[in-house]
Amino acid sequence: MTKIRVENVSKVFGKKVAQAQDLVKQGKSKSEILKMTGATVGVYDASFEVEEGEIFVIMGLSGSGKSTLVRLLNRLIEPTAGQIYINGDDVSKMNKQQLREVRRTSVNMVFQNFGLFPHQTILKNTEYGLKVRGVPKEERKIKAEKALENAGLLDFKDQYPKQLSGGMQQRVGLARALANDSEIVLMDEAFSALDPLIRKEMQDELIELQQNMKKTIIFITHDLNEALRIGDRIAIMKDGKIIQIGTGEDILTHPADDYVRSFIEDIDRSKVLTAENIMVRPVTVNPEHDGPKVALQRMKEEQVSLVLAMSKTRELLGYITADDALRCAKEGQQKLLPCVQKEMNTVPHDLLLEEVLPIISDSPTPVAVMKDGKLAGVLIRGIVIEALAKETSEVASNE
Amino acid sequence: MTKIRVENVSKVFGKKVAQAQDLVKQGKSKSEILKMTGATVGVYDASFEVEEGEIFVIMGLSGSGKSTLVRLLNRLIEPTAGQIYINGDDVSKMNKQQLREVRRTSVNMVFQNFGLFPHQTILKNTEYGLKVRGVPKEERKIKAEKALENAGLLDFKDQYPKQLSGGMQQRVGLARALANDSEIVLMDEAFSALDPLIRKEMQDELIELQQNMKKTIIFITHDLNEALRIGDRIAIMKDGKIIQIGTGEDILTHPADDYVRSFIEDIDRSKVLTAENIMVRPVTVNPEHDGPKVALQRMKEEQVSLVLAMSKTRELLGYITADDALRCAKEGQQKLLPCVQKEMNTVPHDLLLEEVLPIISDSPTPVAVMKDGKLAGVLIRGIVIEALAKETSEVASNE
Amino acid sequence: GSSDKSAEKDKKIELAYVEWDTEVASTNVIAQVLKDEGFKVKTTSLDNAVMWEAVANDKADAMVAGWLPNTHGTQLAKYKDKVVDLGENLKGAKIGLAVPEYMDVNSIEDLKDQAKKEITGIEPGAGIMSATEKALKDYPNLKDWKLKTASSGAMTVALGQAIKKKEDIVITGWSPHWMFQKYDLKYLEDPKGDFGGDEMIHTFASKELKKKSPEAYKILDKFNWTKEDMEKVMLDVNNGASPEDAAKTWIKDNKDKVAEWTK
Amino acid sequence: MNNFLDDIPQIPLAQWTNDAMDYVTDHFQGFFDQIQETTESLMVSVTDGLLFIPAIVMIILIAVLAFFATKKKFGLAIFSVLGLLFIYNQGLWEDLMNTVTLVLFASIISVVIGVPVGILMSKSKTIESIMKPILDFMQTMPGFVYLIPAVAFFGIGLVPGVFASIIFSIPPTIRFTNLGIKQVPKELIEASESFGSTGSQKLFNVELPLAKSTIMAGINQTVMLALSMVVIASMIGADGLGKKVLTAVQRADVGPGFVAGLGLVIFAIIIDRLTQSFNNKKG
Amino acid sequence: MNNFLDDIPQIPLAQWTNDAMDYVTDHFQGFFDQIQETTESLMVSVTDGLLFIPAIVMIILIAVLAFFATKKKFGLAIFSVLGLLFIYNQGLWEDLMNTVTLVLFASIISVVIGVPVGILMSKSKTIESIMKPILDFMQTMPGFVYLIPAVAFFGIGLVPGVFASIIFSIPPTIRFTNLGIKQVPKELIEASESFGSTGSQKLFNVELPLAKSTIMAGINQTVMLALSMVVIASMIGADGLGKKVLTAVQRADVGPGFVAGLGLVIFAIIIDRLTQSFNNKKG
Ligand SMILES: Nc1ncnc2c1ncn2[C@@H]1O[C@H](COP(=O)(O)OP(=O)(O)OP(=O)(O)O)[C@@H](O)[C@H]1O
Ligand SMILES: Nc1ncnc2c1ncn2[C@@H]1O[C@H](COP(=O)(O)OP(=O)(O)OP(=O)(O)O)[C@@H](O)[C@H]1O
Ligand SMILES: [Mg+2]
Ligand SMILES: [Mg+2]
Repeated sequence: MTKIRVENVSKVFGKKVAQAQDLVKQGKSKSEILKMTGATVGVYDASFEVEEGEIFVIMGLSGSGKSTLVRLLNRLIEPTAGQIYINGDDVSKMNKQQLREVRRTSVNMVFQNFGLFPHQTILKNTEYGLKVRGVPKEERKIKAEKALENAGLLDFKDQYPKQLSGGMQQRVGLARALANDSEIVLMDEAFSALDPLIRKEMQDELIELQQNMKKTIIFITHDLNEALRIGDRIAIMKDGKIIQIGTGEDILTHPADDYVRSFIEDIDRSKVLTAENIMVRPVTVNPEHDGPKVALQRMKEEQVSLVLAMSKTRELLGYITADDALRCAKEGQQKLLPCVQKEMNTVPHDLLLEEVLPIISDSPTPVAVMKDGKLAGVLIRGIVIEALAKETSEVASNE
Repeated sequence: MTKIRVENVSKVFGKKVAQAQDLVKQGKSKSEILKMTGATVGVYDASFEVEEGEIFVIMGLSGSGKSTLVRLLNRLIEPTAGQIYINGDDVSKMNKQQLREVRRTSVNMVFQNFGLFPHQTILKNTEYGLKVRGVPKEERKIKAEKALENAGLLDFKDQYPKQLSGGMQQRVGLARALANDSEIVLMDEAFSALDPLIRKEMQDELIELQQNMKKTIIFITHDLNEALRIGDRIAIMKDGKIIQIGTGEDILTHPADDYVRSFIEDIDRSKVLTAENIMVRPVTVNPEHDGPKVALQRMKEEQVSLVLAMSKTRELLGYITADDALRCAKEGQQKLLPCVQKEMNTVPHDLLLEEVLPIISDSPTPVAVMKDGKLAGVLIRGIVIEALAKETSEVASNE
Repeated sequence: GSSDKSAEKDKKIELAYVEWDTEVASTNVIAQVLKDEGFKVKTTSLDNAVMWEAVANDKADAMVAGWLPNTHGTQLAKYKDKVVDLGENLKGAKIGLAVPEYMDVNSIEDLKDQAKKEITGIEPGAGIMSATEKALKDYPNLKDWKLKTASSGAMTVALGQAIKKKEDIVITGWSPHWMFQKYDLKYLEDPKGDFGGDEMIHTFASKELKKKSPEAYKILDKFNWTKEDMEKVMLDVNNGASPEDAAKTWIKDNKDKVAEWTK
Repeated sequence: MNNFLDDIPQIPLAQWTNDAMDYVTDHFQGFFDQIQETTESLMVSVTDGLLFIPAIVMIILIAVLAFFATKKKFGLAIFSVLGLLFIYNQGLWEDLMNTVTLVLFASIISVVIGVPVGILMSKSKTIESIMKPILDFMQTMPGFVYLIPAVAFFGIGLVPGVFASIIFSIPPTIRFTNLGIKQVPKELIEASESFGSTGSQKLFNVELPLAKSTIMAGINQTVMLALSMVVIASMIGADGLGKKVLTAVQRADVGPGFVAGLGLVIFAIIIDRLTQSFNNKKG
Repeated sequence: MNNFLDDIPQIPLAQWTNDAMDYVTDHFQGFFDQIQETTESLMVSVTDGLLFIPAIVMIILIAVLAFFATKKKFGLAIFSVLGLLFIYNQGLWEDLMNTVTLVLFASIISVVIGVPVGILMSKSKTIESIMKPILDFMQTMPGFVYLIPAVAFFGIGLVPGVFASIIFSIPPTIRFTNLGIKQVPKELIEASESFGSTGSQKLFNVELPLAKSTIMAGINQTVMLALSMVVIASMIGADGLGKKVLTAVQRADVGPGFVAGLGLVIFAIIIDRLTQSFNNKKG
């Protein structure tokens, strides 16, 4: 089900809005437009859809319009042009009452600058959304305390925001939005002030939320590893425009342009690439049918020192090295079957490289990559290093 | 030269300060103390020194006292106990006038929450420190514009902070502190709201500043990769205490306890480990002296298929594989020298793994690790993968 | 010599007064007379007490608005050493309790339970108020009557409202005052004499005036007219003439009297 | 040069005003009487109630209140005891109680009306641009001018005094409520709105609490101005310290006037500190 | 029950006050005369200057000023022209000019003294706790009480009028300067301090600009209160619209009083809008 649909939404800040929009159309850059009109292009012509239960990550340069885009979704900012549908209803046409209802039940937000109420305790801050919705006192206290507990802040519940550290404040903002249990959560750099440990916990919590509660989450982050870890899809923005939308792999393997390419340059590939991305096409023989000569011949043809043994039904039986094949031939075997080495490590095709590494490292032999119980490829040490070293993994992708 | 010396500094927020300090001594946890006294331990008994021109990174859980520690350095917070020396002068004993002088000329700060003046334009904000110091109008404009240019915000100089995105605001805070050109810069999560591209630029700028201008920088970050990239030393805090101080490698290779270990767990090792960390002790022969037999014997002993050829003066001459040695023996050579393969890739011992990877990947042969022009070790594919896969690199460290 | 005299005349004479109809009339007339004699005259309207204070401190030179012995009795008592009493300029002023003609009482002793047993007064502390308080004690029939304090303005409004509705009202009255022209009012007889006999309006000068301007001092000393004279001016003003013009008209019509003062 | 200006015949606004006032008094007298009577009797019984409590008991009560309101500090309590004893000693106790009634009524009514009006102003540009000149009017049209209609409408006594006091003293509450709400940081309003707050939820949970210190400063001014009106109120017959001041001043006798004024000041200081400490308490 | 209270003999404060006043007037007369004369002559020449400009020219000047101050909108300009023409038409022009002088002097002196005092209060708890009762005193001690000393010190006329106006109208400027500075977010103060700002750099660069809207609201109240004092000032001989009001009130004649009061209101509205637009301009 489509939860959020954004159609050609633009937002220009400042006065000469129409002129600025024209200039964008003419391909002028944001800073040119600023100089010419004094208006700032926040978002230009953004369109995308987010499915129910999806974590949709938005990334992009500082000032590229991420926050603006997210604030347009719950209409904290009025769009200059375009439509925004939440659950099929056009947010930009809603009256106050309807908008309020959407904000109460459907969309909650974690603010980049936290937006905590300085005059209320942490607990009261966390209760806020529930209070607005009219949840009874006792119940909202329980829910808010639960949310604070998840954020690791229950001890501080009677303190005021000023008494907390930056990261603690950010977690209060998080707890406040999550306590409310709305279908959609907009999270604007919600983890930016968190240390790696708590950040990882929070990421896990988010993924759990998404999986168990089918929450739809729009998540802004600057951390590509985080994006790849939690995001089902990633949108990359530049100067107000959405440059590319796709899964993490899409973006890593087919960056839309040099901007995206440079954006993903620094990524820790072992946390992104999967076995599938780095495996090589296996050279196979059917040991039930082929003899040692065939195997040696194939090795020569393909310039490899090892072939995989596969049944007619393309089931993996094991592997045969050049030595094995020679020995087999010496022994005068007609078929390879007896010479096949059956002990072979396998990994699922979608296993992350970071988890593949220890397996390869422990395995004296090549590792087979399996997909739907069938052989999909094979991992060779040299290739793994090559993949990790690649500027982008385009070449390494298995196509 | 020691630029900053911190001696047994503590800071307790709240009322029952003495009682809280006693409780810390008794080993009570922060949240126990909070429950018992209502006081929060910000920093407890911190001691360290920072040298001139050093980038000293502070990391730790959210709420562990990093910001408090940094604010103690320029006495925005009065310490509960302890001494702080800047350039040898005790900050905590300074009078107003002296403190002002230190803040003007020696220590500037980038705030976690930016701390921009909402009523002033970006340019005026950036000029602030210079203005306070009495720099003439023209000069401070030039300097401020330069700082803004470095931060990529010159186009926005006449806008107000509210008109900028979070990351842009953060960069203004950065520009404001750097425009001032003080010896010491305190940076409290100064890059947290920046996207990877700009963040990297800023990191580079910081390193350049440190190298060219010998600036001393105290840098708080949650990004261990960043810490390792820019930090000369790293301090890790927990519950107000400094748990470990050391170079990135120290901390990665000898984490003080499980807390630190878990803290560094998620690190992208290729950005931290150097060739030295993962090389193996080379098996060497002296080809000017040893013959093929010796080489084959050594290979057998050490169970390797390759030895390095090294002169008497321990200069690297090349390598010899088992095949080479056999061929040499067949050819009846007395000495190995003619059989040595001279084309061999070398890398400096401190090259980061991420840069080592493409070299290994392109090189059909082992890669030698050089230190001070001498052979230090050798890199083998299998070992590289092993190092990347290790939970911690303790084992991989070359000792 | 004559040069002395002209120099004297250049001096500014500052007359203080209080913004009552009577005092507006008299002050304007005497001011006009002094002007005609060549003085630079400034008239300043002040609060009642401030007027006394001003003359006593030599901040104003004179005033022709001292109602005695009752109305300004307390002030005189306080300032008698600091001001010079130039004697009365008008006789036959009067204070007392007054009621509308339609009320069926003629003496204070006739008051029983009219007007909710309330006397509508003016500013607390005014002489007439003390007199009324004395009357409340002296007359047994006023035993449980109350004196409501207010201000002259408020009192006249209350009076107007009462007359409009033909309600009973007892006020603290004094004359000359425009209310006696605007409404049909009568004084209640005062057998115990608490409100004294006639009030007289005195002229007071500052201690310095005689030295500073004996000429003006002399004129002020001689200033003296009648209730009828004053009422003529007041009527003119009430009919819309400016006080200055009314004063001029009166002076034109009463050259002989003025001549007496400036002799 | 100014000639042509002088040619315009004078607009008879003064006459119209008088006529309008007559019209209103003639036609709405019953209504005004109603208000006057109920308010008057209410105020009188409050004063009677206050006077029924013996001075010494009252002083102790106030001191105890002050002690606890200021978080068990002695300063205000001691000041209250000394100040009130002084007032008693000067024979002004009854006057003080009358003044308390007047000022309390005026202040409470001002706050009850003023805060909502200020809120409306902060929410609507139209209301703001209508209200601002009205507020200017209320504060600068001299009290003396509306004393007269006040007497015509409400007679002489406490009620017109309250009426005049409210007119003069309500503007600060309105103005500073408006200002305070407008100063609430936009991001907090946004945060509140993002949870779907209704206008009133936003108001009570975020705007009013955050504007509190400014609003309280406005209310403080309202109380001060109400206190400053007691002398003028006494000109239309409101009893109390104001009357004592007026008496003394009429006699050019500064001393007693000053003493009565000091009674007002002592009352003002106690009220000021008390409201301030309540303000901080809930902060 | 109250008996023992009644046993305390009455403190002769009233007498002391009178004595003190006499003492001061006797011994400092020369000093006061000095002030009085210079101020008076200055004020008179301002009024003369204002009156020297023909009304029509003045009206046009003000309209032009209003037009540009409000970013070339016509509203205030038109209002100013109509309002001032009305005042002229009612024969109150000269009175208005007198009042303008009085109010400008009182307001400017109040601001010049009040803002620094407010700043001091915000910086020092001691000064704050000393000043607060003094401010309460100034606002609640009835003007009538110090009219008489004012005359004793400064004579009659404009100067004591200004003196009385300042006493009554300065507190809002002081209070709201104090409040405004205290409301400046702590983190911005910290940011400023972290660069080694001196107290005055912090003040002028950060605190005052950020407190501006609150301080301006306080100043606005000061101007309003100064305007509200013109009638009382006229009781000690200050000419102007206040005197017109007083004259009318003495005759229980609401009409002319209302018209003169309206003159004050028109002036107040113009001043209010003008200061407000200057305020916004630099914001
Ligand atoms: N002004 C204050 N009043 C009371 N407690 C405070 C105050 N400032 C900080 N603390 C407490 O001190 C502790 C350390 O806070 P600090 O801001 O130094 O943490 P931090 O390490 O910077 O965390 P973060 O990474 O989240 O910014 C926290 O428990 C916090 O609650
Ligand atoms: N209220 C505003 N008024 C004017 N311009 C604005 C406003 N808010 C945002 N902008 C401009 O819109 C552009 C996009 O800002 P936005 O906050 O969406 O960026 P962002 O992608 O969230 O950046 P960051 O990663 O730094 O938070 C910026 O150029 C900014 O200057
Ligand atoms: Mg943003
Ligand atoms: Mg921090």
